[in-house]
Parts: sequence; C-alpha cells; structure tokens
Amino acid sequence: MAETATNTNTGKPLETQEYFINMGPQHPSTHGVLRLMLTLEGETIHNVEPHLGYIHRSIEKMCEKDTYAQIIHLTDRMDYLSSHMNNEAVSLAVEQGLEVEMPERVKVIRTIISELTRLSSHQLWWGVFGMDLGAITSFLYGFRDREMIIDIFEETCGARLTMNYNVPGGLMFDIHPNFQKRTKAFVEHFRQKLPEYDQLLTGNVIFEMRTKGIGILSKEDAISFGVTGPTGRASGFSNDVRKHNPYSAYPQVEFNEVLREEGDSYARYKVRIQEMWESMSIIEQLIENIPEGDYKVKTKAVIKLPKGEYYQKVETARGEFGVYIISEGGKSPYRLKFRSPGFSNLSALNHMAKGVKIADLVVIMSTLDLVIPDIDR
Amino acid sequence: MNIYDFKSLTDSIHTSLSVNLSPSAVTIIEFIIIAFAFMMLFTLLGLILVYAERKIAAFFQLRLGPMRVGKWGIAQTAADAIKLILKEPLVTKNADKFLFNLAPFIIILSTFMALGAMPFAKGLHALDFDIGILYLTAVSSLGVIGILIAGWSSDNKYSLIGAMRSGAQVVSYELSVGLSLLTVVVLAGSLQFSEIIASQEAGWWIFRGHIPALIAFTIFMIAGTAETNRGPFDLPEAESELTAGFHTEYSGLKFAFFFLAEFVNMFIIAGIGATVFLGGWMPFHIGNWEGFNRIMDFIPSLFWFFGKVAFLIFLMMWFKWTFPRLRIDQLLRLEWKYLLPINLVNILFMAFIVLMGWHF
Amino acid sequence: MKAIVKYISSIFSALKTLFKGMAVTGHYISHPKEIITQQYPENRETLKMFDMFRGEVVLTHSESNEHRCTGCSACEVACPNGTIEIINKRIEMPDGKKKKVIDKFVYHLSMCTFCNLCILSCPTDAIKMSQDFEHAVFDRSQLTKVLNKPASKLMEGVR
Amino acid sequence: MEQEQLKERILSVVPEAEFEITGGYMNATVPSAKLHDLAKNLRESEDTLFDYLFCLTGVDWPDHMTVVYHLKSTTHGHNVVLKAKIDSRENPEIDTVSDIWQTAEFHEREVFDLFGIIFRNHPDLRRIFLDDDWVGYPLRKDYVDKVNIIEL
Repeated sequence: MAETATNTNTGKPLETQEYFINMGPQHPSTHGVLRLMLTLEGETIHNVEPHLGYIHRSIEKMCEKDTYAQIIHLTDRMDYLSSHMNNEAVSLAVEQGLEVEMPERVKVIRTIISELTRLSSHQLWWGVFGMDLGAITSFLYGFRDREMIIDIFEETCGARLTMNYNVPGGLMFDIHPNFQKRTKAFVEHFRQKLPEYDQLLTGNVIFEMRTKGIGILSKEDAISFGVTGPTGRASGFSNDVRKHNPYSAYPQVEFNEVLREEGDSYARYKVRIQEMWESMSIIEQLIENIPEGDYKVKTKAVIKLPKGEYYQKVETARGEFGVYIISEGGKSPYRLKFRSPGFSNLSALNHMAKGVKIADLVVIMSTLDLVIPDIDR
Repeated sequence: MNIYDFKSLTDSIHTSLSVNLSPSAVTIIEFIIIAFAFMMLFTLLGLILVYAERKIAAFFQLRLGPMRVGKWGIAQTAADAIKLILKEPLVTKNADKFLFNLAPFIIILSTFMALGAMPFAKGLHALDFDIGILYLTAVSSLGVIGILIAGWSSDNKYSLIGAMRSGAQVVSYELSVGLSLLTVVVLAGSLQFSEIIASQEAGWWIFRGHIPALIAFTIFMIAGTAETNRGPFDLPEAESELTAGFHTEYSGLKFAFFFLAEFVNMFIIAGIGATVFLGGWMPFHIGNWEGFNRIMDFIPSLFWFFGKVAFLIFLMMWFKWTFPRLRIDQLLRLEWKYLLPINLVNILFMAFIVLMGWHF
Repeated sequence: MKAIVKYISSIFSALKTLFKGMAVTGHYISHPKEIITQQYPENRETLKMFDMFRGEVVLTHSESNEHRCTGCSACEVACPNGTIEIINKRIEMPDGKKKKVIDKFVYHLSMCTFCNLCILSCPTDAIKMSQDFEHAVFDRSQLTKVLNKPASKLMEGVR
Repeated sequence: MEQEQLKERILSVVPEAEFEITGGYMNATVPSAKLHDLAKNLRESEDTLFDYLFCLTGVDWPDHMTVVYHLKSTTHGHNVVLKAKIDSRENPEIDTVSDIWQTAEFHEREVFDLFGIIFRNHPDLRRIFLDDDWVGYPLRKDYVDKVNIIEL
C-alpha cells in the first residue's frame, strides 16, 4: 500500500499525494455536460464533486411567463428521454386545478405511451450502459429496438423525442389508425429480443464482476437522499408512484413494483431489465381495448388556474418527477417548481462513489441513469 | 512436399545481383529491398486491418460500416490516412517535447522489429534466429516503453493513468504469452520458427498436442489480446473512462502511428499464434492420407499463413466487439490467479506427455 | 480438493457465459439481412416521413395563389418562443372599404421548437406542418422565412 | 396518521403554525426559526417518521419568502407540506435541514443559488448552477437581466 512504500535509496517512506481530475464537461461517459471533480489516490476515488449548470436554462423562470399550454413544451426539454411523462405531469397538475376528469380513452392512451416511453428510455440506457462498460455492440442493439418505438411516436404525434403530445385537457391528436397494430408488433418483436439482452450482458462473467457489489446504496440512504425510480427500488426503497399514487390508467392494470435488496449496480441493472418486462405486460393489457370516446376535453383557449397550490407526481423512467404549481389565478403560474429525479439521484453519487476505482465510477454513473438537462433544468 | 519455396526466388535475385556488383553493394541493395518490402507490408497491413476491423465491427453491430469512399468504402482507410497526414500535429504546452515526439517511433520500431521475424511463407523469412520465439516475445513487448513515455510526456493525467495501466498489464501478460508458447516449445523441441513449422508437417500442434496444447492456445489468445491492448483488455485506452488513455494528446501523423501499431501488433500476435499452434504456412495435413495432403499442398503457403492469421484476427475482433472491459484489479487477478497457475501446471502436464511419448 | 474443483468449475462456467455472448454477436454477423442501416442521402427517393411529422410551419397556398391567413395573430400569441411574427397592412377594397390583410408572415425557423401550438390555435386552418426535415443552411439568416408567397391573396370566403 | 392528529402534533411543537389544505396536501406554515426543530421532531418521532423529503422549493413573495418542504413517510405513507416563512427579503436566513435529510444539501444549494436564501450550518453552501461571480438571484421576481432574458 502507498503508506508502506519506501524509497530504496534513502529508506524514507515515499511521499504520496492526492490529485484532482476534471471528469467532463466533455467526457464520453458523463452523458452530456456534467463536470465531476474527482479527488484520487492512484485509481481510487476519495471524493466526487459534481459541478452543474452547464446547460441550466432556468426553465422555472420561463414558466412564470408562459401559459399552461406553453409550459408543456419546455418539459420535453428537461428529461428528454421521458418527455411524455413530464408532459403528463404538468397536464395532470393543471387538470387537477381545473377539476376536470379525463375520458377513459385519454387515460389509456396516456398510459400506453408512458410505458412505451419508459421502454425506449430503458433500451437506450441499456445500450449506453454496455458502451460505458466497453461492450459497444449493445449500443446498436438497444437503438435498433428503440427505433421501433420512436417510429410509433412519430406516426402518432409527429415528433420523435420532444413529443409535446399531452395538452391540459387531453391529448393533442387522436392516435393514428396504425398505432395499435404497430405497438402490438413491437411488443411481439421485443419479447423475443429482450432475452438477447440478457445473453449478451447479464450473464457475462466480466459484466457480473464489473457490476456486482459496486456502488452500494443502502435503503436508509436511498430514502434520505431521495433516490427514486429504478435506482431507489434496487435499494429496496418502494417508491413507485404508479403504485403509491396511481394516476391515469394505472389503477386498472396489474403489474409488479420491481424491488431488489442489494442496492448495487447489478441490482439497478436487473431492476431496469425487469421493468421492461413489466412495461410490456402493461401495454399488452391496455392495447387491445382502447375505449372509444373523445381524445380531448374542451377547455378554454387560455387556461386560468384558480388560486391555490397543486402538486402532481408521476413516475418517469428515472424516478419520481414532481410538478409544484403555485397559482395566483392568472394565466401563468406564480411559481412553478420541477422536482426532477436526476437532481436528487445525483446528490447520492459522492456517497456511493467513495473508495471505488475510476472504472467503477463510470458504472455507478451509468446505473444512476443521469440525463443532464433533467438535472440542470 | 511440392510447395513453392520462396528461397528459389530470393536466391535468383541474389545471384543476378552478384553477377556484376561487389558483395558489399549486393548486401546493401538487398537490405534496401527488404526494408522497402517491409514498409510496404506495414502500410498495407494497416490499411487492410483498419478496413477489416471497421467492416467486421459494423456487421457485428447491425451496421454497414464505411460505404462512401469507393465501392463498399474500400478506399476509406486510405482517405483517413491522408486526412491524418494533413492534420496539424498538436503538442500540449507543458509536454516534454522530445519524449512526446519520440514515443510513437519507439512503438513503431518495436512492431517493425517483431514483424521482421515473421515466417510468411516457405522460404519467405527475413530473420530466422535459432531463438526466434524468445526474440519475438522480447521485442513485441518493447512497445510498452513507448506507451509509458507517451503517457508521461503528454502532461495529461488521463494519459498517465492509461500508461500506468498499460505498464502493469503488459508486464503481467507477457508471462502468460511466454509460458503458453513454451508449452509448444516443449513439444517441438526448438525455439526456431522454421523448425517449429517443419515439425508440424504431419499435423498442427493444436491437434497433436492433446488438451495441454488447447489450453495453451486459449491462454495465448487471451494473453495475446491483452498484450495488444485490445478490448476487452483495452484499459490503457478505455474510451469511456480515460477518453483515449495514453494517446489522448496525440494528433495527426503521430496518432496514426499509435493506431497503426495497434493493428500491426494484432497481426504479430495472430502471426505467432498461427505459426506456433496452427502450423504457420504449413498446409492442413492429416496423418498419412496422401491424396488429401497433396490437394492441400496445391494451396500456396502464403495463403495458408495469411488465412490462419486472418482467422485469429477475426477471433480477436469477435472478443472485442462482444465483451465488456475489465477493471484494472480484475485484469491483474485474471493473470496472476488464473492464467499463470494454469499455465505452469499445463507445462508440467505437457512435459509429462512428451516424456511418455503420448502425443501423436 | 473441494477448492480446486470449485476453481476449475468456475473457469468453465465463466467460459460458458462468454461463449453465450459471442453466440449473440455471432448470430448477427452471420445474418447480414438483419442490418438496419439506412443509407440516408442515397435513399432520399424512397424515404417518406409520416404524415404527422412536424418538419416546419408552412402557409398553404391554393393553385390560384390564395392562402387562408386572415392575419388574426392567434398563432403569434400561442407561440412560446416568438417564432412567428405577423405584419399586417391595410389595403383599400374595390368598394372603398379598408381591410386588414397580412403583409408578411415571418417565421423564424431557428427559434421554432415544433410544439404544434400555432397549428392548433389557427382558426382558419391556414398553416400546417410540412414533412420537410432538411433544414441545414450555411447562413443563419436563411432560417428566417416569409411564408406568404409574393402577390398571394386571401382566399374568398375565409374570415 | 390522520390530518387532524398531524395538525395537533405540529401545534404541540409550534403553537403559532397555520394550516391550510390545498392540492391534496396539508400545508403547515411556521416561522422560519422554528422549522428545524419541527422538521427534526417529525423526522425522528416514531408515529410521524417523515423520512423522505421529496421536494424543496423556494418561493419569492412580494413581502416575504418561503421555503416549502414536501415530506412523506415511507413507513406510514402520510404526507405533509411544511412552509417556513422568512420575513426578510433582503437578508433571508434559515437553518439547514441537510443534517436531517441528506438530499436537502443539493436542493438547498439550488435555492440559495436562485433565491439567495442563506441556509445556516449548511456544510457546503455555494452556487450550484451559476458561476460563483454571478450577480443577483435569477428566480426572484425583481431580478432584471437585460442581456440574458429576452422579453417577448
């Protein structure tokens, strides 16, 4: 060890010192413009200090000037991989304020598209996780399957990523006639391809060595740090908003909240893989019988929310996404706060990464599934 | 055996030159010819292997790979080479300029020296030492000095970490490469490449050496991949951790040297593997099936060698594009706790088999 | 002895998992039909975007160069980013009355987030999203477009 | 715990607390000086056990500021919203809760960065998004920035 190493000429102990490395803002595995200041001794990490704000756009300030319909398109640009769920959170919060009940059709379509979004986000995460570990091939396999979902979105709402499909009071358009056919074809396709994901990575001995026991987060810490989503559930923190505060069509479907106890990177990986199976089962339960009806409730052209406070949370692919609206009765909110899951999840990074190697930090960051615009807002 | 012997070609060049030139002039001209031939081979190998890697990787990943420059993108690597030559060679401000510029040449030098001892075909063999295997293993690991110098002189912490990883890795895996080759040396009874090849006339060692030869081959492939710093052992580069490791700060032609050396090193490892385990340029022979053996002999020896090498290189690419990368402590554990002990037992086992005369 | 058996079996099970992974990639290299690459500029003819695709905002013109935009500015108000600017002018009608019509429908493509709110807000269905997605230009000023064609008129009966 | 019981519970710690039910949550407004004690009490008592702070918001009102804490108990499943009222807008200060919930460390840095509320005893109170030399607090209502904010 470093403490016992001696200079062979003088017999004195060798001097060692900690050194710093800037990981990012341009770095392949920070997935965007996150900058981490690492304090290292050799390859062992002593401290991780995130420096944020490289793409902070102050969306919350912009929202104070926008109407409620306009706010939604800004939420696309936070966690762009679960844009539909972010849209849904704002829509639900506004609908809560307007006290309108959505037609069953809207609820079911919203739920199906939410789950498709979750699948596409997890697929992308799987591909990128493999790439962070050095198995670049998984990246392309993940994108192949994701492309099918993105095509479904594009056909129905015209956008691939920043969908802006929800509006306060329903959906922007009705679903495309091909929607059901394509979704069913995708689920059938992906039920065959998901076992391939397991074959390529999950069982692999190198993969298991790299992930098992790395970046352990205990349940108590997960709760204290507010680590939600698959990351929190891998630590045994039962936090699935779809179960605890069900919204849209989630009360009607049966699915399991995937929980694991280990809290290491492997558990986080397995939770996400298992969630993909659950998402597919939710889609299958709903896709056959989408109720007939309106895709939209008539609202005023410019929505004014009654004075009050509204908090709505939804489960995005990364965890609990909350919208806190303080309305003074005007057409824009007095104050709007987004509780983004990535921000809280990142706050646990230093705690998890102490004492691991640089290579493990990459794994931990990847299993936290950070999306930087979600953190910076 | 009626395989074409390149010795007749080299001899005829030698005699035609000797007719009206002094012996020292002939030696110099022959040196120049050989040097030119190796340089051509080096660039050609680089171009072909880079193209092959990109295409094969693409097909593993459901892509098409380069398709734009030339039919099927054949001229892509040539275009890349021109681009790299034209690029500005950047040097970081606080870099140790002399060492920084020296490092790529050390790496290129070590690959050239190793390439010189390759037996390409019958009679086509520039250096046939009687300690050929020792020479090759010694020279091919000289490259790590270049990597260490590159990492140190770049004045970049990522480079330094990459270089240190590379040092630890190559020094450890050198042992396994050497020991697995020794297993076959025990069988063949010689360190000279030409003799090792000649001893495989009745069948390649991987088939004739029972299980120990197979184990040795597996270990050689793993350790060889590690020695060339290729995935899953590409820790010195480790794109997702260290951006590009030891060659982060290099650009232009100097970067091209590192890049080229990596691919030619892969060729060298595959070449050693093919020579020692798969009979080098020796055609595929089965015992005393005269007819079958004669048909096999019709395929030129050059094709046999390059075919085997291509197969081994494909195997190494297959590893790289499938497996995740190891961590540095796991990498060293694999060597010292698994490969090395197995190797030592394996050599004993092989010596026992040879002593009892049990091999075919 | 038990330890040695465990040691050896761990090696074999590890190798087995590695081969499993190689089988997946091996499957794909031997099945080139599964390749998903699209050769983009070459397949321009066959590449068709979905009808819903939001490429850019266009003002539809009929064959007789008439559009449906009354210049009510609803889209300008609905736009969150100030992408649309409507400049109106007053012209004298044949019967002597003055009427407000659009002079320029300015569209800043560089500021557009393709949220579709302008299309929804338009009372006369004058604008729609086109499926054109090749927006790259060499000069930023080219991204500011005037959508109404020269000498175009308001369609009869639209108010 | 039912909302009525919770109300009594909070009143027993902070007698001057005001209550309001909006958005499905019970809101308790308390003076900023009492917040830390109340939070610690609610976090540690067996019957309340609010161990999960899921949202921490700063709000700038015309004459005062509030910090809003959304709390949930993962064992009991009940929610409460605490609002700490800070009277001064010029010199807003409040005790940190990052010793109670670790996630508050980041959230409080964000509130400090954008509202200028100083959290006493915070281990590492620096700007989190903006540069260290940034002037002003952007999410305050009276913040003016002619360069970066484009008024439509």
